Amino acid sequence: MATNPSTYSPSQSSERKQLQQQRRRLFQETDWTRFDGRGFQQCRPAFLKTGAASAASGSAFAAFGATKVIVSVFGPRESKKAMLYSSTGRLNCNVSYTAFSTSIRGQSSDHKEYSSMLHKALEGAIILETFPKTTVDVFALVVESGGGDLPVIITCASLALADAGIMMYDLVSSVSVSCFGRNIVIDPTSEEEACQDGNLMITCMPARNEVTQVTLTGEWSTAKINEAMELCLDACSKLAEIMRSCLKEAASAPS
Amino acid sequence: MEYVDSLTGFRLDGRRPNDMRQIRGEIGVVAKADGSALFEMGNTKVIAAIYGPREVQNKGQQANNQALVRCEYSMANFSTGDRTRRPKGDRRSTEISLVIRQTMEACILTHLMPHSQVILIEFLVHILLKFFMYFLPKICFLQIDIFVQVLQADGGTRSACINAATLALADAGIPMRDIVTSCSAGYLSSTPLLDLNYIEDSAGGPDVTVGILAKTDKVTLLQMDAKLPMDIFENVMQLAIEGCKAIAHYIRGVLLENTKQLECRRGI
Amino acid sequence: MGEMEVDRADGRTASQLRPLACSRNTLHRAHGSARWSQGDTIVLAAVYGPKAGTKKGENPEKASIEVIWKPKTGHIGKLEKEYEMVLKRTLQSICLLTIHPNTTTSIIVQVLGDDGALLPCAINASCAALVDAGIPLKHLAVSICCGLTESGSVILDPTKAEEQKIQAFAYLVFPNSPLSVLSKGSSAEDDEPIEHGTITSVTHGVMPVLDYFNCLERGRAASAKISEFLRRSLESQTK
Amino acid sequence: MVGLSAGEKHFIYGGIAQDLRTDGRQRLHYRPISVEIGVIPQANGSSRVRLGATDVIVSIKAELGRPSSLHPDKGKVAIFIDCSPTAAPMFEGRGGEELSSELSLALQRCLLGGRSGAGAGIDLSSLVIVEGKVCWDLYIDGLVVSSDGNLLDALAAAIKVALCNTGIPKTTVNLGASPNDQPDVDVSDEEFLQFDTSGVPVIVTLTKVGRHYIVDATSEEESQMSSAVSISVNRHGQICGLTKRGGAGLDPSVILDMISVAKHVGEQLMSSLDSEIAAAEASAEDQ
Amino acid sequence: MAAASTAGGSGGGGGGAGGFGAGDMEVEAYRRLFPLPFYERYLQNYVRPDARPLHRARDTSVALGPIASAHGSSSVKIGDTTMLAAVKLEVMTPSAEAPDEGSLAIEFHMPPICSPTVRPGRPADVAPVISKQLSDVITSSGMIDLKELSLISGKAAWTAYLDIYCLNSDGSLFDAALLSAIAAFSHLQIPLVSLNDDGRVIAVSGEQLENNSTIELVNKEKRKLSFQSIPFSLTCVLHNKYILADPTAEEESIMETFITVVLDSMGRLVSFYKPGGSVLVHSSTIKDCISLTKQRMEELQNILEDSTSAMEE
Repeated sequence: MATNPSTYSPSQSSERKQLQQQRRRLFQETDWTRFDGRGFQQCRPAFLKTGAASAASGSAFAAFGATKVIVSVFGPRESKKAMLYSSTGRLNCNVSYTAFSTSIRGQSSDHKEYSSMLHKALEGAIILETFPKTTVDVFALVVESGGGDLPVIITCASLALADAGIMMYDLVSSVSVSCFGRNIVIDPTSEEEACQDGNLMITCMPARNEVTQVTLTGEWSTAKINEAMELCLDACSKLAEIMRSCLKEAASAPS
Repeated sequence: MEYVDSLTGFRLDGRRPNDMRQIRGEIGVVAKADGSALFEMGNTKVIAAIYGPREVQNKGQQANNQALVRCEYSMANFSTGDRTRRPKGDRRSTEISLVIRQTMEACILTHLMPHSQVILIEFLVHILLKFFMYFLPKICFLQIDIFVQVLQADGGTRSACINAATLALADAGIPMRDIVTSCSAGYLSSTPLLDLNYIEDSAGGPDVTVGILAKTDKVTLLQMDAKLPMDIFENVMQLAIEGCKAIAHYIRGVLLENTKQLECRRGI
Repeated sequence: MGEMEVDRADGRTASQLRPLACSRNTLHRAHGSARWSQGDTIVLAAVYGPKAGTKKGENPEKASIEVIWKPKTGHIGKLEKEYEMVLKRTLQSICLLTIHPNTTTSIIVQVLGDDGALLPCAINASCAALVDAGIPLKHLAVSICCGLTESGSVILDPTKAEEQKIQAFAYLVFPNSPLSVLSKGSSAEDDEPIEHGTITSVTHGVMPVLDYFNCLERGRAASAKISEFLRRSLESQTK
Repeated sequence: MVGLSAGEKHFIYGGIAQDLRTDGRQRLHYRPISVEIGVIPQANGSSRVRLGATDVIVSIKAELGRPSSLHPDKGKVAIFIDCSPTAAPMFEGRGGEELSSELSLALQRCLLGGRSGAGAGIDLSSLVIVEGKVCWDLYIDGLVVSSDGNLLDALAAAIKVALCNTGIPKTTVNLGASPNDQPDVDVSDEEFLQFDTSGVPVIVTLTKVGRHYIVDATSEEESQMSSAVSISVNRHGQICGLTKRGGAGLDPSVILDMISVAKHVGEQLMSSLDSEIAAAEASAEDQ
Repeated sequence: MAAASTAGGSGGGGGGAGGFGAGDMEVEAYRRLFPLPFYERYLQNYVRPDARPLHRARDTSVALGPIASAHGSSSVKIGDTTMLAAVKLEVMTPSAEAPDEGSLAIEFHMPPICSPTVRPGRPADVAPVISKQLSDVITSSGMIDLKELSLISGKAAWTAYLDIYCLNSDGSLFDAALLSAIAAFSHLQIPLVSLNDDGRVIAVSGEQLENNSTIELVNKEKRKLSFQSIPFSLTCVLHNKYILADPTAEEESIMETFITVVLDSMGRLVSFYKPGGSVLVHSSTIKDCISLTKQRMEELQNILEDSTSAMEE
């Protein structure tokens, strides 16, 4: 194999940089159309399916536009390390990317930041008291990354947990918005994420009207936060409806 | 490079060959620790914190009939001129951790606290068998953790860490045989030099680090990583021992001052 | 094609093996050890165990076998992982695993020299080391490498240079069992005697199916020689 | 880490409910903050901030680097936080890594703005020397020396103070003959440029204990929290970042409420920091 | 064939289970506790618990192009075993020894989602072994002519990175991985490239071609790989005299002897892999396995053809 470092990937060139700068300029304007033809407040088509991997206790597959995620849930099972006794169960999360998930190859493997974010987003929704001394493992694999990865991972993981029969207070759904100048754009793609001015991600339990996780980057005024949060919460509850119908469908289907 | 000016006999930083850098010790810098101290030798600045004696955390490590002493040495990212990315866990840190641990272990009266007997009262409530009360003597082994953190490294971190650890152990009230102090000396430009700084240390000449038990005048630590004729080595080592004694004198002063303040606060 | 026609760099005939050497109990700390060499391919195997307990995921009702491969230089890679796996499965099939349930036996294989046929050499060394450690075995196993040249003839025990030149080769492991502890009954079910069976086969390179059978046959014939050598060297050292 | 008896827990809850915490503070009061600057001489800027028994040191080093291809007109900033085992024995070995990376991430989120660079607390374009070629890489290293809760606020304050103290060396550029060459940069030893820190936000963490939320929680109080929201506020009252810790869910209206409280508290914190910085600078000049 | 005589040939488990009639215990419990006797009861009737005859492989499906961002991709299902493979091409300078050849880099991954036994941070033991076997089989079978991956002799050549992810593991991993690798390579569409002014190779999009007809393409003809011979594999587990083709994970764990045969489309043997296991494998068994693989090869060829035609429609 050639070990010469003079490598390049065919799609990465100076043109692309220019394109990105153009886009950034474009995003600053008040009126533009999104590249996939969506409106600002329109989410990508969501496809959800449970039971993607039979080896797991529960699993789910989610495809939001180009973002494709598989989550498997194992357990409740024996805790890996002989940890101290715990009257509540433990949750263990891991997020990894495939080698071909992003445009530049080889940036794969474990994603520590997302693993801990996933943990924080889910732990408030799971009734840990129902499986004392044991661990539930939630493993996510991002097959293709097309923007808004973390919200898709969280949504998919909550569906997989439901599929595995883990007790939860409510389904967890998650949506993010990007902010460009004065515009707020829901469910951004990775192209949009690359030039966003700010991002707000909300993870919530819609039926309980509780936010389990929220992150915000960039500079926001309170009014804009208000607007963005409302948008996210609305989308979250709609997403939860889709999740619910997906679960109902799986339950009613002949096994 | 000339490390000692041939005319004046002064070193690069203006010291004479057997001058030590300015030293400063401060007790109680980490509020949450059981004992802590800051020690400065010139620009070298380290913090030591003691946690314990407490129950052994890792049962596999417990030693019989004596307390377990552990030590971890870490360097802050900003402690050296160039940024280091790995603050701990590399070979050098592991080696220094071991050196400090062995040195401090020698002066701590570990046999005085092999284990303590804790009477645990456990209530076992059982619906069918009503009440049971157990009195279980439980042996719990003890460990003492010494954590040293280098804030600035300018040569002689090993010695500074040991001095800081001594102060911190005293602050934590751990019974010790004696106070251990440490100082280094080198041999550059045909002159024995006391308390090398970073530039002198990285000159690659011999560097003798000595640790002594001050009262009994016993050497507990002696390290050198170069070749040196026997008679010169003795001179250099003697110089380092003198340095140790000076530090011991200072440390004793700091401890006395600290005790006086404690007395004051308690109103004795 | 006659075997004399093949030209080998070291002047061997096609079915001639390199000189074999085996010494046992070469390490003092190990429970059993052996050094096996075939020409310049030299492997040192050490056996530790049986130690109490098995790793998680292993069947506690049986003894567990663990193989650790130490290459001559550098770190362990995919090739070494494959060797470990093949070696482990091969040794599992010759050990009487039910005698020491819930124990682990570790075999550490240190490569001292690699001049072709490395895996067979390691298998032979491990087998001798297991005997040295007194681990109960069903029977001995002997391993051989058969190479297939471009012209379609079979050469045995190729050197590294030959391995790189030839079209394909097979690592084969055969049982050595005329004096096996297995009762005759179990092999009576089948028509062929047990020593005609194959324990392990790993091949590299493309070959016609018929040539594979040819390799099997030639390997089996040669394995008798290695068996004989192994038995002799074991007997001489037990006396 | 913090083992509390039922009585102690009750005491903490009760105190917070009655707006009189165990150390005598009210719910929205910070502990006394003490600031030192220039504690690390070999760094370009450094500070030590003590918030009660929480003690952090931040050092800032500037090194020459290359701007990223995506943002040729901006310098780079990297934030690393290290939790020293002196602060707590559980940070021993690799035990502090999880918290360290969590703190680093939260600070990056609050200080560096969005992906496009908008809303960054640190003006990255002032770090560029030659566009697309040379820029300053700012390494912000934080060390937690002693920990008694509210590390994030203390670290953010320390970074703000350290940035005020940071001098970036003046540079003179000799452009190479062809535009593709890497230009020569002379770094001055004497002249330093002061850094514009007006946009650097502070972080206010609101910790929910029982039904109320408090600022600047001690580690005892943190052990009883159900969730905590860290909000970064800048001088213009804009929100620059937000992260949530703790599993329990929060009603969206509570979050909005917290944001407005944080804005108010952040203002006070910022002014008290400003006066502390001024005092520290004055005392540094005296010496 | 006297089915009864074979039941006694099993290990100790067979004797222990003798006391339990099928009616004494729930079927699932019996299956968990005494897996070998459970299987033997089925085997006596030449059928498996999933209703397959012994020599039949599970339902196999191949879908091409599931990963839009890759140059070639496929997903393969053999029963419940699911593989996802994607090929990405990158331009590299070829090595000095082979200036007009490209290179292949094949990696097999078992992410923690695929099986309860794989934990994050610690790769499965078998993953590197299967990785190695796949590279060996694909390189030695000569399926891909590395010269077809060359762009400019000595200057530029493609490196094909094939990453195979096991999404669900239920036995016969190697077979599924090899099939997905072949499918991904057959779906591979090599992008058009041209030389820019600096002499560097750059990608050309269809749009640019229309606008600018002066672009000189380096690889106008070489858009698809032509396969010399395609390797196909079949794994069988052996138990006494029974040969079970295409085992599930359960079968692989109960029966210890397994054989993987790889044949190429010209009928030559690419690999005969039998790591350890029972000794009683004779030439007749070997011949049986090889002929089963031949049958399987025909099935797989049809499945591959169907998937390609489904893609084209």
